[in-house]
Amino acid sequence: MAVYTMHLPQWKRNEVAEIKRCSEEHEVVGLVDMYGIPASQVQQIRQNLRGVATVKMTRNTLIEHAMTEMGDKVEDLKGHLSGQSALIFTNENPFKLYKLLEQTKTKMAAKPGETAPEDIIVPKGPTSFKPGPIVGELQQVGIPAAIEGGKVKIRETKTVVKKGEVINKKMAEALVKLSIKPMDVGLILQAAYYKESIFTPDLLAIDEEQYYNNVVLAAQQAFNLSVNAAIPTPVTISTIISKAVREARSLGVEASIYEKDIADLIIGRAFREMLTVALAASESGYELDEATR
Amino acid sequence: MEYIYAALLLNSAGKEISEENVTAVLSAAGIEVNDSRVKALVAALDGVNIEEAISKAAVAPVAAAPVAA
Amino acid sequence: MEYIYAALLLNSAGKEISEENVTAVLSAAGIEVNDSRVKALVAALDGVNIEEAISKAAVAPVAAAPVAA
Amino acid sequence: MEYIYAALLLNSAGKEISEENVTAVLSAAGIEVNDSRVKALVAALDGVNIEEAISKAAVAPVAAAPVAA
Amino acid sequence: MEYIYAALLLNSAGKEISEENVTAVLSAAGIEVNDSRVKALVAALDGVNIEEAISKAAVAPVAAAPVAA
Amino acid sequence: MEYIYAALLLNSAGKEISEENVTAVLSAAGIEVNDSRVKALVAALDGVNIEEAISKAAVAPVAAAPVAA
Amino acid sequence: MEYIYAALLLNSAGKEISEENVTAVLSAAGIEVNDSRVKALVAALDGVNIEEAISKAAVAPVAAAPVAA
Repeated sequence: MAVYTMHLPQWKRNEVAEIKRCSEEHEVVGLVDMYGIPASQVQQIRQNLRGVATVKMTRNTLIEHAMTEMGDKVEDLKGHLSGQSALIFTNENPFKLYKLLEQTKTKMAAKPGETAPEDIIVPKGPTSFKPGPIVGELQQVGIPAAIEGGKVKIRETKTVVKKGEVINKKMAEALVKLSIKPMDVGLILQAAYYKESIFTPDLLAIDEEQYYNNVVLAAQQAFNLSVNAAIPTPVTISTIISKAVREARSLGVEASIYEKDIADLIIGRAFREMLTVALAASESGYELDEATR
Repeated sequence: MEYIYAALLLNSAGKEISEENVTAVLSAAGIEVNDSRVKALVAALDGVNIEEAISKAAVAPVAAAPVAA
Repeated sequence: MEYIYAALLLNSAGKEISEENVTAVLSAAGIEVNDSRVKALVAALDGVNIEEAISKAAVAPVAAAPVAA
Repeated sequence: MEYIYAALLLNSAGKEISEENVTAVLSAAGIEVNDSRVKALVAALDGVNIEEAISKAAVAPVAAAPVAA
Repeated sequence: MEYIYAALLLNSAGKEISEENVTAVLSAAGIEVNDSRVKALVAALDGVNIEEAISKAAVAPVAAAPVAA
Repeated sequence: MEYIYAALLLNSAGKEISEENVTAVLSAAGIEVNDSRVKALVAALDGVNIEEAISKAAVAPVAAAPVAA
Repeated sequence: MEYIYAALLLNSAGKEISEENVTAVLSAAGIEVNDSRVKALVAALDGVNIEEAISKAAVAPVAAAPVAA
């Protein structure tokens, strides 16, 4: 393999060596897609990742060289390279890296022809524009603009592009004027090498809500099991006692066991029964007395 | 309410809710019985399924909750 | 529930809920009276504010609704 | 409520709810047993499906009132 | 629930919920007692305000409403 | 609740809820195991249909009522 | 759910939900551990407020059924 590198000029060989060094020094080597991310955003993202992950932009051919030289599993990363791949290195596990990259996404203006990642909503309220051709431009793309008190106002909140729809040129221009930035921009993890395995986004995308729901469910199951099987724990002992007490009371009331503690419950039940029958009787013409009415 | 309780008593004893029986129960409780009310009660309960009405009473309040929800 | 009906009948008639009275009412309804249950009933009701228990019972179903909501 | 708990204990142990058994359980707990209450308990439970009675929420509505109020 | 019933029986009789007492009550009911469960029960109840748990029992069923929702 | 979670873990892994297994799981979690609680857990779960017990809602705890209100 | 149970076991024992600890608990339960799932679990729970989730469960255990569905 080393033979390969020997044909490269020195600066390229240095670059390959640098990639190999970074790869060896980090737990995770990942590929991220830089397509369409303006330089200013890249700067911002690097800033957000500082201390956790490092992004290295270089030529794909050099990445391939380095991967080939390193061999083993990491070589499989090559299959995930795309036109605008960059390397990312971190010592966090790839799940955390994925989450981190999701969290560092920023909003950006839409370019004509892009697809709305979610419903694009224009909120009602004043704008900074003075009356002029802007009103017509906005109205043309279906944004309910109007002049009010010498200012351009949006009359009502409106969804102007639905999720998944393409944003046309005029709409894109209108959204820029209103400073609406619907696009999510960030590094998209294409694949990550970690501990002899390659992780792809389908594995790495974690539905935290699902985990939360499962934690709630597991806690409920534990609670139910503890109470239903009468296994006392500090958390459930009170509930278990309450359950036993309720069972005793229910039995007492159902079977009319005249015990002082449940006398009021038995009276209540008899009274309700009397009321129900009284009601049925009154529906058939029986005149109720004062106390029953 | 005494009249209704008397009817419930007879019902749970498996006795007929007749004028005689209602009157007997009320009298035993030392109550001065009003004949026309007894007649009205017996007539009104004729055709009422007391067991069903009672079972609703036991269940009703609980059942009320979901309805309200 | 017969015993409690008898007790409530007596109560609404303003009569004392004594063993004698309860037994008399039950007998009049043709019920074979179990002395122990009569005693247990009278003992259980001793000191119990029946009006209060009744008013709670009446309120309950309605009150339950907002909780459930 | 001791008497009811004794009945539930016997029931969950699969034992008959007889006067002897109830008395034995209560005595073991150091309770001075009232024969009449034992008899009343046994009589009240005669023919009752305990599992079913336990699971009924007959108690709920009354208890609800103070909470909701 | 036998072990819990035994504890509540002792509690309502005003007796201490000790391993000895719980074992005695369970045995009297003809239950083969598991020492570990008795120990676990007594340990779990240590420091628990039983009266409070009991008084809350009355309140609880109302909360059951969400089930239906 | 550690002991309960250990039981749930073993159950969902299709393993027997035995003293050895429960102890092994708890120890692996770095928990100082109380033999008596393990024994009590295993004894209490003997004969229990766990799937049913975990899915059957234990009646809402007391804290629920005020929250729901 | 084994992975979740293992995490909650550690949590209720006051232990850190780390890859090592989760793996140890699952292995002790005789479960063949999937490293990626462990990593995913740890990463996911890092963003979950477990105490809140548990307290939610305690307040409305009743909701268990629908969630499980």
